[in-house]
Amino acid sequence: MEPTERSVGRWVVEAQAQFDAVVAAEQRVEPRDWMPEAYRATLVRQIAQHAHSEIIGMQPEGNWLTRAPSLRRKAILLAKAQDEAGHGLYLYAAAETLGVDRAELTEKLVDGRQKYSSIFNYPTLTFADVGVIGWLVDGAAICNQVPLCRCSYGPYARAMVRICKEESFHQRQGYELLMTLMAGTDAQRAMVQDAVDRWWWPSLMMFGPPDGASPNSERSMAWRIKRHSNDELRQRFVDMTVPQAEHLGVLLPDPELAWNAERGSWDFGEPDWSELQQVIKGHGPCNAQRIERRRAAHEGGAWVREAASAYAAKQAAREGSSG
Amino acid sequence: MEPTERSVGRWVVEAQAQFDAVVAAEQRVEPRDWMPEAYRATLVRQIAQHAHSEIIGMQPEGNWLTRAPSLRRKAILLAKAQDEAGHGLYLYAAAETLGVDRAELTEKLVDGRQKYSSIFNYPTLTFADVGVIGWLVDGAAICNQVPLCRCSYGPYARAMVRICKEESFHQRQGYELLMTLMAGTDAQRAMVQDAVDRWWWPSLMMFGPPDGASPNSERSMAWRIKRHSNDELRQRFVDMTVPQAEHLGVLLPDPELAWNAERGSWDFGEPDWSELQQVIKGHGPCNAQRIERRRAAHEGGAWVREAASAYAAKQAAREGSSG
Amino acid sequence: PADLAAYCLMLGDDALVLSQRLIQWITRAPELEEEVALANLGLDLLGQARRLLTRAGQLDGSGRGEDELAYWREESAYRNVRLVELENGDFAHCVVRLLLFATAREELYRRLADHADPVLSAVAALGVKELAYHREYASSWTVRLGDGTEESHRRMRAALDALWPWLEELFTPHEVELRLGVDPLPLREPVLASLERVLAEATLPLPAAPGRAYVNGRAGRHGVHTEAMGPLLAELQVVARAHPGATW
Amino acid sequence: PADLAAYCLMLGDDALVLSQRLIQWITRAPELEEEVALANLGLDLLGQARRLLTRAGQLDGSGRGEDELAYWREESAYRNVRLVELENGDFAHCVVRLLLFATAREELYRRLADHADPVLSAVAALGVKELAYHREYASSWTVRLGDGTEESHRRMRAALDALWPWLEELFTPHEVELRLGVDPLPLREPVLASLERVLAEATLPLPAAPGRAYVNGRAGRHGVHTEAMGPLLAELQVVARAHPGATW
Repeated sequence: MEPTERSVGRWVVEAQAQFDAVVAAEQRVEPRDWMPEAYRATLVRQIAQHAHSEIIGMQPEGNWLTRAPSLRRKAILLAKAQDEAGHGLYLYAAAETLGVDRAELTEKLVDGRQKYSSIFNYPTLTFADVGVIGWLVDGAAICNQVPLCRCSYGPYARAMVRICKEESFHQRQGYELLMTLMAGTDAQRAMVQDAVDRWWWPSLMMFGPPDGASPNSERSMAWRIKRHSNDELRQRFVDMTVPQAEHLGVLLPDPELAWNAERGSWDFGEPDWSELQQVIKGHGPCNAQRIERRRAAHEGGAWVREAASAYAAKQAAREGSSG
Repeated sequence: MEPTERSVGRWVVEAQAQFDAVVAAEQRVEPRDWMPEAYRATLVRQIAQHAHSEIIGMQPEGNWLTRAPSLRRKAILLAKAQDEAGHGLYLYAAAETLGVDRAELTEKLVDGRQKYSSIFNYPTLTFADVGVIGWLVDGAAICNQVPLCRCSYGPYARAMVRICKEESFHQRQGYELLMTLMAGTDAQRAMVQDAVDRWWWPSLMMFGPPDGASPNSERSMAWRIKRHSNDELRQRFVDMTVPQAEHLGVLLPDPELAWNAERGSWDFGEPDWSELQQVIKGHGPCNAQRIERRRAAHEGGAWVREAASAYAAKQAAREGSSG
Repeated sequence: PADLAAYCLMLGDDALVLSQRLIQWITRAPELEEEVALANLGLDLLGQARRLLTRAGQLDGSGRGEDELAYWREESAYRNVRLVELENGDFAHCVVRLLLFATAREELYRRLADHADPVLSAVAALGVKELAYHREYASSWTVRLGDGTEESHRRMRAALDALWPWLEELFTPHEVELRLGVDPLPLREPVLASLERVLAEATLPLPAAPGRAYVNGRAGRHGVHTEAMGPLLAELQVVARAHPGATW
Repeated sequence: PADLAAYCLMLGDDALVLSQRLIQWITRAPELEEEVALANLGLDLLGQARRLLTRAGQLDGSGRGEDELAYWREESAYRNVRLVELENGDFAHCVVRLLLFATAREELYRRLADHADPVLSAVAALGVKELAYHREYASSWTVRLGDGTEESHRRMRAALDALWPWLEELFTPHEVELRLGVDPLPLREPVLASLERVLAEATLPLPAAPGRAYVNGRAGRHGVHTEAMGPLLAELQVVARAHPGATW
């Protein structure tokens, strides 16, 4: 029996109520559950962007894999790159539960229709950048991502649990590298300070524009995808990072940084949002380079993927005819 | 009036006599003169091989252009590479006077139908190799080439005059580099000795197989293309080089090297002809790499050459229609 | 003299780094005539670099010679614009980079030819002739490739898109330039006009992309480079650094 | 112990240099799963290299650690075979090199697993499992690419033609191996038999090309490498050498 228009209408209303109740009760929405189209679209966009960020994020640090100055650091960095590729795989798999496929998302990445985190459009210029990325960039990512472990969409939340655990490990390794360098030669200490000078402001910008300029936040909060405003997370990151910087012995490049006893928090200056805007629009120092590398790998690997498919088809045919 | 068969026959006999007389009188055969087909073919093969050697010979030293350890040495090496490209151009032009064209010769080089000097199938492993190539390889080349300045074929002889002058300059620069290194640190002296150990025997092999095993030599001598046997030139090179090695303070890696007062020459050991045979057959350390580089440049540059032709054709058409 | 030393370093590093990129073309050019020409351009730039670095070492009081400056400075002490350090691409990329750089540098040298510093003015006076040849060489290839085949046109557009955003840095004044009275901003208009003429003849559109962002306000002139710079210097410096104190 | 130290260096350098070549694939692989797998193979080889270099430094009495050996030896002191140092090509080249190396190294480790030296035998015992996985990975890609499309078949043949001539060096005994009683020549037959099986399944012909000539009787095991080795080491060592005595 075909459902009538009215029965479909009633079914949607009930499904929406069910969805709202699940979300409000902090339960998980699963792939087979009904969900509003806008919720699905928001998640696809966010998970894809997150997956792309893991994969593009392999490039700035990967730049130092072949040059790591000790074999132990080389092994650590290589294991981290491997983890990031793994994170990308989990996240693309989570996105696939929403009815998109990885190849399609990769196409959208390489032709610029989907974004990745702008932080990766800055260059890594010394080996200290590897440590600072672990400390500041992974640190900021963790601030952003820990709340996502309780995201309303089940597959994304579960992927984030695993990812956050590994990210924390990476962050500790980054900080440990910086501690080693700060206990080293003058040149090593100078490398660390220079890297902090370059990465501090871009790290703060990882939390997105100020709350007043962040249009989609409210709905994402209602859906329990997002749980804190950009400015809240930024403040949390600053408060967490300032004592770590002191312990390291590096200076954060912000003359306005000051303890505010009243708020029980650190006051800090305003990032250069115009530079961030340039980077977001594609004119950052490394935007073209990052996409080009990913595109070259993807397109250069097409013959390999085609060969694998052709072989699988031949095998299936052979098994079919012999079975 | 059509010439009869008999008149053609007589004409050829007369032309041959004329050619023989010119050659015997140490005069020059010029492009428009009649010449025996075998003479022409021998010259094409030899000049092409010589041109190819200039171009392929840019690679072993070119390997150090970006790494030359002083700006002065970088400039010297770059000027030398430029000279070699220039020598290749003269020599291809000389070959073209015999009715072949450069593109055709390049095709024959990259698909292995024509050879270049086997010496360039050895790798350059330190900056001292640059000096040793100048001293030994250019030195051996000069021994081979000086007699060619009196070659019976005019365009080749004239190209050789210019080339030999520049080669001597390169050889002096190579020797001067080695003198500098031998006056330097222990590591620099060790680099020179190591390079001499690797290049000495291949340099001796540049004169070709022993006279008994060199089938085409006699005819080339009659034609005044070649003037000395392989073994004569090899002896001349050894006699010239031994005192230079002593002056440098390097050891030539041949325990049989000894002054023969009777002959007034240096006795020396037998090169490993089986290794040379491997290299000549294409299995040397760098054969595949050298040809591949040349092939990649040639094929990778096809679109540039096509564009230049297309533009020239358009320009000609535009001038035709406006003129 | 500290400012003038810093300025000589900027210009010297531009020349040295672009020369190194040209040198990487040797044995890889599309035609033997181009091997000869690119070596020639590389030699010109290398010569300019040697004179400018030598002058910088005299002026800054450090007593460093050209080799000490070329081989023993680290990346953050190199002051070239980022345009010259970017990795080589295809021959179109080579031609476009030469066109952009040579057009701008010829214009600059023309103005520096009567500079008060005798070395800088001498480098500029000779350099203006060399750069005019470089610009001519690049222009003639730009026209041939732009107005050649469909493929060469497509490659030229891709090279223009890739390189144009790095041009702006050549016109963006550094404080040293402002203090010395050699603000490069006035070069912008004549350079763009010249490029527009060449591109028009080459049937290529003038790109409109804005310049590449700096990193917290810093770029090549402040020692903040691209990821292409580290490997370039590693290659340039490896032999010299393996033998500290040696003479070559 | 000097011979055993030299032997550990040979095997350690093979692993270190091939690991470096695999690492260069990261962010360039044809699929994310391959990024993960190649990193994994690189980590295995890097681990073997670290243990073998450390052992070499203990045995040769020099007191050098893994980093001193990796970062401060010059090219002529590196003892790897030339196969592992050749520049990366396409993914077929990567697969074929892995196939050749892993097949030979698994066979060798199997025989070294009961070597008298406890470190060497431990590396071999663990390594034989790791290399079996590497060989499996390379074999499965060899079959898929050899028996995939026309293009993949063509690329595999080109890679085999390019790499096969370097295989022989792995079976050519060095005097150190002869003195230690670890002549690699007996590996040749089983390795070729194994390769023949994989290539047959992959519909690829067994190449017949002879080995690449040595230079006056010397090759990788004697420190006489190819022109690919210098740039590889320059990259590997550049940061460490810029900071002598530093800890990382």
